[in-house]
Amino acid sequence: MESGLVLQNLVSPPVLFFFLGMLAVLVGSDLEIPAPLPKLFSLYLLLAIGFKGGLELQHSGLGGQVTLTITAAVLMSMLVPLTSFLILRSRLDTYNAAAVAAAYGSISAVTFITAESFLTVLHVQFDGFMVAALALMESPAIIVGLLLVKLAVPPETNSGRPIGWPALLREAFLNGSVFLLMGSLVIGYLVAAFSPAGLEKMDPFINKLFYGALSFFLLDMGIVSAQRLHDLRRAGPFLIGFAVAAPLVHAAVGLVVARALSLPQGDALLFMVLCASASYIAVPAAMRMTVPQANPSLYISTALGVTFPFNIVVGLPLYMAMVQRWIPAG
Amino acid sequence: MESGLVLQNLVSPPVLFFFLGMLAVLVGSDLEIPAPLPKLFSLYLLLAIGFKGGLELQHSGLGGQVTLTITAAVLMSMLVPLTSFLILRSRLDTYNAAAVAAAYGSISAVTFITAESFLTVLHVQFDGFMVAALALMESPAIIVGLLLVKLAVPPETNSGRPIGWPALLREAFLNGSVFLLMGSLVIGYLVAAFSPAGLEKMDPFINKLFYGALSFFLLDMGIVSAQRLHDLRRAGPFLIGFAVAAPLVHAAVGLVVARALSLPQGDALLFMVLCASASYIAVPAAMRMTVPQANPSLYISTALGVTFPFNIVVGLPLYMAMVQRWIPAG
Amino acid sequence: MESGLVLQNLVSPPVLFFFLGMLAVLVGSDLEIPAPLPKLFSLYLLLAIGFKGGLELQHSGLGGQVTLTITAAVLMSMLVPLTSFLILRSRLDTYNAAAVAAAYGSISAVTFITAESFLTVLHVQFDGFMVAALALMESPAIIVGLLLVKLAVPPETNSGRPIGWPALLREAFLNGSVFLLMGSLVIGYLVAAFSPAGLEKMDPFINKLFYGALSFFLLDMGIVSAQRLHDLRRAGPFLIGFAVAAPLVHAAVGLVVARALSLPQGDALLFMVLCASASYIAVPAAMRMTVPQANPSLYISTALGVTFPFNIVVGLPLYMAMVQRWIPAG
Amino acid sequence: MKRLDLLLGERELGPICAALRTSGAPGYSVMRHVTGVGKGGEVQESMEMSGYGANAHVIVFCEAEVLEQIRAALRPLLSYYGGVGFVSDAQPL
Amino acid sequence: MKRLDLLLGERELGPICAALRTSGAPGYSVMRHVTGVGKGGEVQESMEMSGYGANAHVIVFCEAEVLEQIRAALRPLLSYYGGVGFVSDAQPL
Amino acid sequence: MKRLDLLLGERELGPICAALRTSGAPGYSVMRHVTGVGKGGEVQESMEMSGYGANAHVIVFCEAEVLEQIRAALRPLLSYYGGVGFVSDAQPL
Ligand SMILES: Nc1ncnc2c1ncn2[C@@H]1O[C@H](COP(=O)(O)O)[C@@H](O)[C@H]1O
Ligand SMILES: Nc1ncnc2c1ncn2[C@@H]1O[C@H](COP(=O)(O)O)[C@@H](O)[C@H]1O
Ligand SMILES: Nc1ncnc2c1ncn2[C@@H]1O[C@H](COP(=O)(O)O)[C@@H](O)[C@H]1O
Ligand code: NA
Ligand code: NA
Ligand code: NA
Repeated sequence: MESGLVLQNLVSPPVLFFFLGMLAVLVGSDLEIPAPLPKLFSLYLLLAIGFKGGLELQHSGLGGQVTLTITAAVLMSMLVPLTSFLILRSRLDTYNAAAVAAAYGSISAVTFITAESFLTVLHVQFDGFMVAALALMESPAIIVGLLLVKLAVPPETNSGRPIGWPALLREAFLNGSVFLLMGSLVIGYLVAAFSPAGLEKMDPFINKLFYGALSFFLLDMGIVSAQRLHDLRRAGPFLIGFAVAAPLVHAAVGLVVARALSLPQGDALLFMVLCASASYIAVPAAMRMTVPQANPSLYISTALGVTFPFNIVVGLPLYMAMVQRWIPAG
Repeated sequence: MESGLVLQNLVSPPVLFFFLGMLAVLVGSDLEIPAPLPKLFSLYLLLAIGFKGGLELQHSGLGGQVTLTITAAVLMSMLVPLTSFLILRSRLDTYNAAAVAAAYGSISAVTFITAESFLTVLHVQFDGFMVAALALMESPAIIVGLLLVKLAVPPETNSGRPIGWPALLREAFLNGSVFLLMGSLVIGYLVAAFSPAGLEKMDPFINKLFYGALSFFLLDMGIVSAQRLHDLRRAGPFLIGFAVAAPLVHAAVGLVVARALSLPQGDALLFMVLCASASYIAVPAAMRMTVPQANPSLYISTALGVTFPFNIVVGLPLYMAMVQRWIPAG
Repeated sequence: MESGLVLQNLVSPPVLFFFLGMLAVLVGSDLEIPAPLPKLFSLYLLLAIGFKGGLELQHSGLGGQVTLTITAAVLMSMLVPLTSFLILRSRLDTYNAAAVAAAYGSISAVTFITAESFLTVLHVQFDGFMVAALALMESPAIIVGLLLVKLAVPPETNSGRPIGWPALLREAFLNGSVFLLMGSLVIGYLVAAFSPAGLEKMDPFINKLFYGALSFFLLDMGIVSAQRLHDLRRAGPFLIGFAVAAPLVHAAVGLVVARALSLPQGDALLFMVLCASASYIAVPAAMRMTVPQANPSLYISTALGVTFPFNIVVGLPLYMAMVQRWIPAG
Repeated sequence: MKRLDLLLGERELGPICAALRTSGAPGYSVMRHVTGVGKGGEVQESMEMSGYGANAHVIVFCEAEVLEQIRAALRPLLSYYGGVGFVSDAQPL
Repeated sequence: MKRLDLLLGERELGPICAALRTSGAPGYSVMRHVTGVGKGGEVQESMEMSGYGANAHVIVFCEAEVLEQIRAALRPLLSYYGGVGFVSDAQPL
Repeated sequence: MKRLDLLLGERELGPICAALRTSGAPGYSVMRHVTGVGKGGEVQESMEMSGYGANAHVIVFCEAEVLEQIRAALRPLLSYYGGVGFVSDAQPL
């Protein structure tokens, strides 16, 4: 069964294009997708996933497991940075430990989207409200990361400007990707509720293009994450080990929580992926502003160079196998 | 009836994404759609709207109201700058009055496109030749604006280089957006006439994607027009008042003309929108070259920061209500 | 018959948009498609054509004419630079003669793609493996071009750094466009073989959008090739004559080979187009690195400013008429 | 040797570069998509999408005599359309 | 007259430009999408897609007195967030 | 302190930046998408789409001794591939 899942994942267009991008870097091809084209795809994917989540939310309503699941997701995004910090602090200074911890508490939207595509290909259902969980997990992780710095560093040592809370909260709650995701979710909800004609006319853009655009974007993500690989030497074996172990442990915890919440198989996988993935968009932006002492090459390289490809290639089929083993089929 | 139209408009994806863009700026999110991505969407929309207009023109033929309507539109684009100039001249110097007047005589293609989408959602028909009117209204407004400067400013005062007519006419008739719109119109016509296979193969790109691309583009337009809002302080209450009153008055005049021409409801709305909208693409380009003495923040901010959102949000349902009241249904 | 083909080609959207782009430059419009937007389209087209080729290859299998045809194509890409070099050397120095020769041995993917679209509109079948031929013709032409320099220039004259073979081979085999095309071909093959669900979900992105994206891209190619026209003065009549004669002669040779291989009509046209077209992407990149002594305005202008439009506008219907005359219909 | 930095609207690049060429500049480099603030107010990235255009940064390295020619050719353009120019010393590497 | 070149993270552009304005700079120009290497390591183009952001290059031409104001206003920002500034001589064209 | 401005083909950026690093440059900044005119003719934006590539502008601020190293390392590259370099004086802000 598991080997079937592995194959299903490995021969899917998004994962194959991801490999192609990595390969381009490894063999030294000059293939590049120049800025700001990758941004076009990432904005599109956020908009589309939010819109789809909103309309599914409107169809399924807010009752049942929705509130519980979202609360659990938010709690996970606060818990993960705390435990990660304790582990990371053994080798890194407070700033770097807090920044890496925040990245792992937060999420990777592309990993989530790839997981949704994986489920679609497997014909496994999932719920639209999981996108709301995705959107709501970035901010708490960022805030916990900064509280850790505040608490762990004696104020007089924290030289320079104090962290401005207003700027920080804006960064946590209103950074572009969180804002676009939440906004599109609300728009999808409203359009589904009040404008069926509008919904139908959005369909080709939102749904038909989606899979191809994801594949194209993963080509770029493959290039970008392979470019990060050589930064890893500086990160050292401890951090690389963390970047592989963390998703496994967090996915396992996610599985336990998903089972406790009686989530169906599809939602359980998505919940695990949210716990297992690490942020390389909202978190770096927030950390640069509020913990400039931390070294970006550490937290970006681990999240983007190790954990992201690990989740996409190894994680998805592995987590799905765990789901099929432990979560009763619908 | 009217409140139904207002709701229909407010819950349409393009308008909701426009709001989302404005909101992003107002709450201080760092959401941005980096250049030149907005250009991709604006080029695409011009190409698609032109192509569609051309093929509809080919289907409907050039007879009937076509010539009369287009002539009326061109006359409106010459009349509006004249009356606007008289009003604006009471508070602004000649250069700025002429530049703002030219902007209001000209049109906003995105407003027109949004109006077409609005009509489609309402299942109201409209004719392809209205796109030709759209394309033909930019140039006369620009030329009238410049003639006003020529006539109102004594030549010795108009220091510096004289306005070079060849360069000016090129700017008026061959600027990128007019050229692409007209060219795509002709291509759509030719393809519809001679290559049904080509027509069919263009359909997904031209039609299916259109609504989603418009929504995405309006997200950016929302950001851009909200960024303009703080320039408005410099514009002052007179100009802001003008930017709200002008579309109302021009739409009303447009309604009278449309009724006199016996245009059907859909075309009447589009005609009103052409009169009511103001240009922030071709006109600024021409004014910069030929009236550099005018302050761009005045004419860009009023057209883009006030009149554009006013037409999109308030104008469309209002003008439609006027149409339904005064123009007999097909 | 032939005039029908000419018309069919001239009224197809891609060719009409190509004309529109050229016209924009010739009349002095400021229409531009700013970088890196053209790159988006060129990457997309390479990805899509590769993917489609791969899946057709999987459906048709590798037997029959595949190996022979590809071998013939590779031989042509080695032969054409040799003969071209002999002719060009009569007027150009070794560096420039070798660079132009390499460009004509190699291929133009956009010409190939436009030819495929032309065949589709004519309802003529063609095989997916021709994309493999396309991908495999760039590298040999580059290598032959460099060998010509190596052999013709006495080593002591070739001042500066020796040509580094590893860098050169990387440029020849791993430059971005060849790599993306080959990679997408392999991915298309794998997905077609193992993931029918993935194939179906890629379809709108790969197939539905294709024709429109090609038309949009040719608008830019029209602009770019018309901008090259004024460089042609420096190229002189000999080189311009070569740029028109070469595609004709190479297409004729291609026809003879195609007939000898008993290729069906569609494949024969594509084979001729591969022989007749000249590279303005991979070859300039390789020549800049390895023969910087050559003047890029010579080889880019002839390939892009003359041979490309010639093939698109005159070549396609002409070669198709030759095919219909000499190759028996399926 | 002199270094000239020009900052001006990208829509005036055509005549400016033509003036550089006819003034005998041995070469020049152009960077587009520049934003900024000057006497004429603020130029934002969104002006690129509107036809107004963003700014461009032009760099010219040339001899002092050529600079005089350039100065004469550019002054009227800069004073009519706006845009600024600054000169400093430089040597070839 | 002086020329100031600033190289810093594009996400700090907001406060930096605000500081330039309040320090009395007569104008400034901004180029984004800059990559580079400095004390803080390498900044690649791909950081633009991640929210971390690439670098920006800010050029200011101003009088020496204004430069003093700017120096005072920018120093804390540059030392907290990283980024470098260099000064040379210049004259208006 | 010295300022070095390099203008060269973007496809040569790899070896040029490597040479800067090994010569001991304390940092450098790179702007791509530069067009221009030089001895090698005109480089237009459309060359970016063709694989030929546009130009890049590299700025290095460094001490005079380091500049000597850089000069030695870059000269052969610039003379083989084309591209120009100019030096001026600068001080840290
Ligand atoms: N003092 C300055 N320092 C740097 N850039 C400037 C300066 N003044 C003007 N600029 C640039 O030149 C452009 C046009 O200037 P202006 O014509 O004064 O509005 C501005 O938008 C800025 O990008
Ligand atoms: N010596 C230098 N010369 C040119 N650019 C520099 C130099 N040092 C730093 N930079 C630029 O300034 C950015 C930030 O510098 P830093 O804060 O030192 O990492 C770098 O990413 C470079 O783009
Ligand atoms: N005198 C100059 N001033 C400014 N930029 C130059 C100059 N000469 C050359 N360049 C730039 O350097 C590039 C390469 O120069 P070259 O190798 O001389 O063709 C040109 O395309 C220009 O962008
Ligand atoms: Na996580
Ligand atoms: Na109007
Ligand atoms: Na060829």
